[in-house]
Amino acid sequence: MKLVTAIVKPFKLDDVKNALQDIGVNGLTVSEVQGYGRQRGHTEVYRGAEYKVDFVPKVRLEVVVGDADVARIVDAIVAAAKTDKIGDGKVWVTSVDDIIRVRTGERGPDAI
Amino acid sequence: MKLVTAIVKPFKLDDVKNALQDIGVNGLTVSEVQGYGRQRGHTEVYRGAEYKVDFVPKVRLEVVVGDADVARIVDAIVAAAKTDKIGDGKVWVTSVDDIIRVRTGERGPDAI
Amino acid sequence: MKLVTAIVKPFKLDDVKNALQDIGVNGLTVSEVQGYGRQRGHTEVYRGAEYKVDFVPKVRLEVVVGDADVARIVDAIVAAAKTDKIGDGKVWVTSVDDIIRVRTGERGPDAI
Amino acid sequence: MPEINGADTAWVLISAALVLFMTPGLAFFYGGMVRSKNVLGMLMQNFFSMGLVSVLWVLIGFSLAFGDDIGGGLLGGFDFAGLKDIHMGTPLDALGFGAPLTIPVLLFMAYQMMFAVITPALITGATADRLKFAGYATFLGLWLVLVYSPVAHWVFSPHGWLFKKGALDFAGGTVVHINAGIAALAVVLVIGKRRGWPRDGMHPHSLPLTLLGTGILWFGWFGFNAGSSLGANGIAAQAFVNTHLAAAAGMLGWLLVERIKAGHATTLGAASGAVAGLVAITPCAGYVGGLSPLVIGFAAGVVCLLAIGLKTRFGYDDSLDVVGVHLVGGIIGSLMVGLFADANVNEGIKGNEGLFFGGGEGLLGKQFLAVAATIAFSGILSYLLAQLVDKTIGLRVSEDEEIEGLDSSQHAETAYVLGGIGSMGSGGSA
Amino acid sequence: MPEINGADTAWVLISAALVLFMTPGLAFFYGGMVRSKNVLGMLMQNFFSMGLVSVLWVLIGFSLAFGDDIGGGLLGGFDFAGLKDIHMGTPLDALGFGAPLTIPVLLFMAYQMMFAVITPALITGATADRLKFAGYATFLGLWLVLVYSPVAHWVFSPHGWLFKKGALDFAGGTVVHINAGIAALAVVLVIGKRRGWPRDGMHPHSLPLTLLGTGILWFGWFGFNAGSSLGANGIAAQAFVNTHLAAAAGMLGWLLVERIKAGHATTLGAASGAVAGLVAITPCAGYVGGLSPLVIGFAAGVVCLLAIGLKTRFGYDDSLDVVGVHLVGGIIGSLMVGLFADANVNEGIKGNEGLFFGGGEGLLGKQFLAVAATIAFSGILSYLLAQLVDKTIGLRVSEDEEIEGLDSSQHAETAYVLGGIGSMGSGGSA
Amino acid sequence: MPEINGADTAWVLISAALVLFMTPGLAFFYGGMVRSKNVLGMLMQNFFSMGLVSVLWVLIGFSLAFGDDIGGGLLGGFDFAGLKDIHMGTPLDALGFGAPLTIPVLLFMAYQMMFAVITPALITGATADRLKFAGYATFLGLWLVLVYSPVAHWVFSPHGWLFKKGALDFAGGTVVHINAGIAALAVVLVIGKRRGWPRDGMHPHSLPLTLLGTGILWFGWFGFNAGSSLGANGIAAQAFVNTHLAAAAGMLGWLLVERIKAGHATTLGAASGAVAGLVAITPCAGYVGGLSPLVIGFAAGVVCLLAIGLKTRFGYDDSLDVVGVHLVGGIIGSLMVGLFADANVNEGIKGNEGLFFGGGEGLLGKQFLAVAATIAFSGILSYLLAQLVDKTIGLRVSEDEEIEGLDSSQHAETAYVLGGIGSMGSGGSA
Ligand SMILES: Nc1ncnc2c1ncn2[C@@H]1O[C@H](COP(=O)(O)OP(=O)(O)O)[C@@H](O)[C@H]1O
Ligand SMILES: Nc1ncnc2c1ncn2[C@@H]1O[C@H](COP(=O)(O)OP(=O)(O)O)[C@@H](O)[C@H]1O
Ligand SMILES: Nc1ncnc2c1ncn2[C@@H]1O[C@H](COP(=O)(O)OP(=O)(O)O)[C@@H](O)[C@H]1O
Repeated sequence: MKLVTAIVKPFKLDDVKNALQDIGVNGLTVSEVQGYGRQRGHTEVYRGAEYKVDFVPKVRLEVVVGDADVARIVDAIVAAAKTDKIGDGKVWVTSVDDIIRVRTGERGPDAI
Repeated sequence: MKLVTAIVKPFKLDDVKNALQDIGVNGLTVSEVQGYGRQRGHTEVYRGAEYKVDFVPKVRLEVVVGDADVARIVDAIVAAAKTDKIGDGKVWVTSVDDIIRVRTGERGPDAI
Repeated sequence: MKLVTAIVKPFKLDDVKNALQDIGVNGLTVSEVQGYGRQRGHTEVYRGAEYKVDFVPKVRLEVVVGDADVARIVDAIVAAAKTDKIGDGKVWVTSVDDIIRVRTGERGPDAI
Repeated sequence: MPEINGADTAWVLISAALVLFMTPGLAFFYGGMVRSKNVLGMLMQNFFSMGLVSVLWVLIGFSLAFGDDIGGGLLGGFDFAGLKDIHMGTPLDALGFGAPLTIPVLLFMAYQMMFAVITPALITGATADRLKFAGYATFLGLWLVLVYSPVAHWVFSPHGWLFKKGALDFAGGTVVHINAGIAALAVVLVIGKRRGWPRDGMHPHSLPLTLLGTGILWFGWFGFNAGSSLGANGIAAQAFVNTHLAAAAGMLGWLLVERIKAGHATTLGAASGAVAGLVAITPCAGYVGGLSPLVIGFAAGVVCLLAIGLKTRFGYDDSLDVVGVHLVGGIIGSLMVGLFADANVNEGIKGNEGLFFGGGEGLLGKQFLAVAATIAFSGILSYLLAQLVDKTIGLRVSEDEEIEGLDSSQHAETAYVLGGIGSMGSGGSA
Repeated sequence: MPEINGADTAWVLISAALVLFMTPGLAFFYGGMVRSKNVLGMLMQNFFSMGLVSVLWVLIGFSLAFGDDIGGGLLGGFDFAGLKDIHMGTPLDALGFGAPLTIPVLLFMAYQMMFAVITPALITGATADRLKFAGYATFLGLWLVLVYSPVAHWVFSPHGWLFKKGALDFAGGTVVHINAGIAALAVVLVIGKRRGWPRDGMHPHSLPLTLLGTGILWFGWFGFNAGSSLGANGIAAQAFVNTHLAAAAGMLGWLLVERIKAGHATTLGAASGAVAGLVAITPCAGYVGGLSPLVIGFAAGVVCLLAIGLKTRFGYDDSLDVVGVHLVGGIIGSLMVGLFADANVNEGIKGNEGLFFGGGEGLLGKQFLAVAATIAFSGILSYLLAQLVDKTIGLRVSEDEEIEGLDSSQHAETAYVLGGIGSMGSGGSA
Repeated sequence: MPEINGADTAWVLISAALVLFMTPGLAFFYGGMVRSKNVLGMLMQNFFSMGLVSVLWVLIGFSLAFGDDIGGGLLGGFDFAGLKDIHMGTPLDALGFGAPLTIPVLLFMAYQMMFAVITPALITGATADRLKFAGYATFLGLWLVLVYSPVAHWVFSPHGWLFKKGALDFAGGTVVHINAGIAALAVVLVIGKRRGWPRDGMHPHSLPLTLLGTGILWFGWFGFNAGSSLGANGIAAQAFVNTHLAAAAGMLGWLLVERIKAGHATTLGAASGAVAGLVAITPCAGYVGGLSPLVIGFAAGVVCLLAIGLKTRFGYDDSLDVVGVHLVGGIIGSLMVGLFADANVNEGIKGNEGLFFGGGEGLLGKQFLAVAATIAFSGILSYLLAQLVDKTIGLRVSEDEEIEGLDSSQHAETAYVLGGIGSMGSGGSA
């Protein structure tokens, strides 16, 4: 199994979630993160002075999936999260040795 | 070494933490996440209209452990987090190449 | 490629980020986490009674890097995050199978 | 020669302060309902009215509203522009009311100023999350002078044509609520919906902030309604009681329907119902008595909640329901005057009682007229002003700015930095 | 024939508004102390009292409290039910006070209404995080009519038996604080502890919100105590000074003990100590002078903090310490009247002075009686009412609902949506 | 024998309450601007002043300020220490003002107490994020008695040397704003900069909280300025109008410069500009009229924003710009009196008019003197007191405590626990 981790723009979360739902993903975990990258942060004004804020709000998705589904899922995320503007984010894949469903104790693919 | 990642119900965090303490785990990292899965979100009412909220608050634990301890730790988490209700969460295990303790520069198992 | 994950003290984030910038890292993702470890939490007073808070605020950095850069990057983080006080945190390394840049669809090292 | 009455002055002084306090209250009431990336934009739009409108009011607004009539009771002249002839020595009968004021004319001007400040601010609830600040500021100034002042003249000035006709509006059902409510609809039709509405939820980002606003509004409304008696007297007491009871009944009415309709009584519902009741009682406050405020408030709570459904049916994005609450609530109240106005409460209206209290349809007709005139005038003019500003300066932000949020795109600020990360901005060049 | 006094009317008008403002203040004071999943539940319980209690008050509560006595000074009749005979024309001596009122009777009714609103709201601090809304709403209505109105009659009405006996309660030490405090204990005994108490910390989710509530309460308390003189006079000034000094001394007392006991002076301690001082001075406000308020407030700050320890010792979950602060503070204040009441401050009590100011034990005895009677009556009746509601509608939420939190389970809302995620609700069907 | 005037009493009662409410307002204004780990520390420093200063004021401060002069108009005596001779029976001419008071002397004492409470609290904005609580508490008490009381005596007491000289300060330009502003600079020079300043951004953690504070301050300032007429009269009305207009113009001035300078009009700018205008109008409020307040407020808004740049140039960390806003704004206002004071507004100053209103440079000279004297006395003494406390108890926290934040290190509390995790504290030992 694989863990697909995606960093996307917050306002794209809904689209990504729906895209994954459509291809049968029935579970994922998201969290709020701050990103630093080519997309520069914005400038803030504080009592007439300007400050550079380096971080940009992003959303982080984690989906554990069976090996067979990785490609489809990555593609779905990329397609849904794309705005063609800098800062669209990254998707990376890592290997998962095992996964357990707490409620049932099921292990491996069945636990997803 | 392995990284054990667990998604559990927030009100179970204390129990899980204590269970891990009891079996000698002396470090872990937690964060607040939102989960989407079989456990459907709840419905909210906004000025007489109803809205479905898809995400459910969860807590995410990360524990880096020695290979030998993985099984015990996973079991301890599952046992402590279980409510037998849908939405209890997942635990997954990934491999860690190396770990360093910032303070001392120790590497590998000693750094845990 | 590797994913370097670091748990550091919040007030060190700026230093770590700058250190990574200096060695040419041009992207990373951070999030707020709570840590439990040797560094004991603090005590709070609530209407004359004392309570122990077990968790300590930490910041979590994730950087996906090419295999060649791992060592330099880990060292840079450790050097920048170090205060020699307990609770300085951990840095761990895991393997990344693949990474995609959402905007361009680039894969692998080019996507970093 | 008439004398200033200290007690009346004390009461109107604090009432004016209370009405001023309502605008921050409104800012929080609205601000809590928007998403966190737009809260500063909302607060700014409201606070800015305290700045710009106040200055315009003394320079020209007050004069257009309360200056000598330029004809037909349609508009006041420039007599008082720049506070000319409005100072400590101004005779108490200078404004031409039937009886001379018992408070300094300067104080009357200040009290009215607070009404002028909050009225256009009410509009910002409908246009939440998408106004360009420069465009808003321009619209705000134009609207105050060209829409608010004339309507205030019609109804509040003794020279106004509706005032002369005998239409009753104790504290601003037409001038404030209908006026702002219809303007809100007009502007919304010009700028269109928020991106993603109605598909996305757009939940309130901080209901405690909204409840804070509600508490301040309720508190300040005593100054708004009971202060409108311009004295510390029995009518003030009656208006005070009516205001409170209508708010209470409005809350109960809204919650009841919500519980039946959606299965839950919500805190936002409690807040919204109370405001609906307060809106509806505003024109009635000094004219009705007994248990009438319970009927008026309850009706407003129920009807306003139902009226909110209209926006989804007709597809206009009245984001925080200014139309549903202020336009509809204002109409309810203005017409209720025609039913419940009671000469035993306010002998000043003898011969002009409401239908249920010995009067005929006469008053009700005048109230209809006042409502219709305000809707027509304010609706049309507000629409044209919005179009004008939109075509020139631009009244709406770009899509990117809307996605980014008003706080960052319009004001270069972040509302909340609760964790460690966001505050790590560096540099700083004074 | 007695005349309305404008100055007194102005002062009581604003005082009534201030007291109303205290209920939102209380909501934030409590709301900041609960966990974020229960804050709306807390705010709702308080705001709802502004709705339901106000309506019940005019329909029946005021009449039971201030109507002609039905015998023994135990309860008022139905004379004023539905505001019958309470209107602008009501003669100023209609309520039977020794001297006729100098303000409209209608205003007196409104001022008392605000006391009726906040008193039951005080109870919600003890029952935090676990009340079922429908059960709470029912209890609230029953308690107001069956417990609050009678006790108000005893002490505040000239026909009341404690009033006649000469027991002194300037602004509600017994009627408001002891009454609510003992009721809080009774309800807590019926519904039991919060899940996880006392093992889990349950830290306040927003102390700034609690401090906001504290600021509003302190501000509003001037209307509560100084307004109780029902006029803009020397006694109002004295009550104003006493109120402020007791709050200040209460804060210092609490912080001192906290610093000694736990090593730190906390902001919650500053807030709690000030409230303790305000509670204790309430019955004394118009009867004591000089530096007495410093003694009274300081004592309250110290004793209330120590009294809070009782709940862990005896194992009742008085969640936000209503018993420790309002019951204990109310008792302290009511008895302090028996020690510090000074006829030079309030000549109305000549012959009924406190022990330290030329009186004997006489007054102290009456104060004991008033305290005991209130505790017995309110304690027993509140317990029975809570049982009744619990057995029928249910007064406590299920365990799942408690874990989920009141905001979501009772009101289908989320208090804060600060990040992007939570607000991603979809659909929406008006 | 002079009589208490009810109307004046009613107005000063509510004004005193409004001024008290300003201190929580200030706490939120400042609290929102600091980082979330220091917000409780800031709130505590302000609320604590409501406790400690109030007690010290009645024990000694009021007497030193308004007691009979001990010589040269420099300081009052101990006549009124512990409220000796200050009670309900105190004759209205006891303080030696030209005309006897028309309100209870006890109320005058209370009204002045609220000024004493907020003035030292103003200082805390400059020293944000690094004061040790015990050291702050000590400094607060010493400063109130040794710095505030004398300056209040000079200017507000009829026996004061500046009062006698004819320097004008209607509501505290010198006593409150310049006094606190220069003290802030002095303390900052003693304790040094925040760790990381000016390199790190240190963004405000909650601008909505800051705007809440702004709303409360604006509201309360009506009591501060219009209440200073000590009566419900024409001058109160004029002061009310001036206060509001200066705030409005200050907001516009600040935003204009900000927009030009940095490209955006910010909400913090709107708040800051309004406060700058309010500060500047404070000494002028009862002496100027017409459109003068617009000029005064606008000038303050522009100049204060520019003045803020000084701290980076000179490298002193006046964290929340107390120097830039209160010292500079206070100086602007105090000098503006010398230009705009108008005897038609306040006949009491006939023969002492401002330069633009028929007077010569006479008044302007006196104003310069008052400004200079206050700066010299308060600046030097505050510096010495800060040194004294720093060398003994310690006035600044350790670096570790500063990194940890004041909330946790000084008060053992956490301001916000919005998610589930932080609240998982366990144990709890009452
Ligand atoms: N090497 C990296 N490791 C981890 N996260 C990264 C890395 N590079 C970029 N990111 C994340 O992806 C987001 C977008 O990257 P950015 O360089 O701004 O735009 P783009 O991906 O379009 O080139 C960043 O905000 C950050 O959260
Ligand atoms: N495939 C997945 N990848 C990552 N997280 C998941 C996945 N499936 C479920 N989760 C997480 O586990 C939580 C519980 O899953 P859910 O399906 O609701 O209940 P259960 O695990 O009892 O079947 C979800 O809220 C989500 O946070
Ligand atoms: N085994 C672990 N797995 C995951 N995170 C850990 C682990 N041990 C420690 N941490 C994280 O590192 C932080 C610092 O660890 P701690 O033991 O307190 O200090 P140190 O690393 O200096 O020994 C903890 O707060 C926690 O967030």
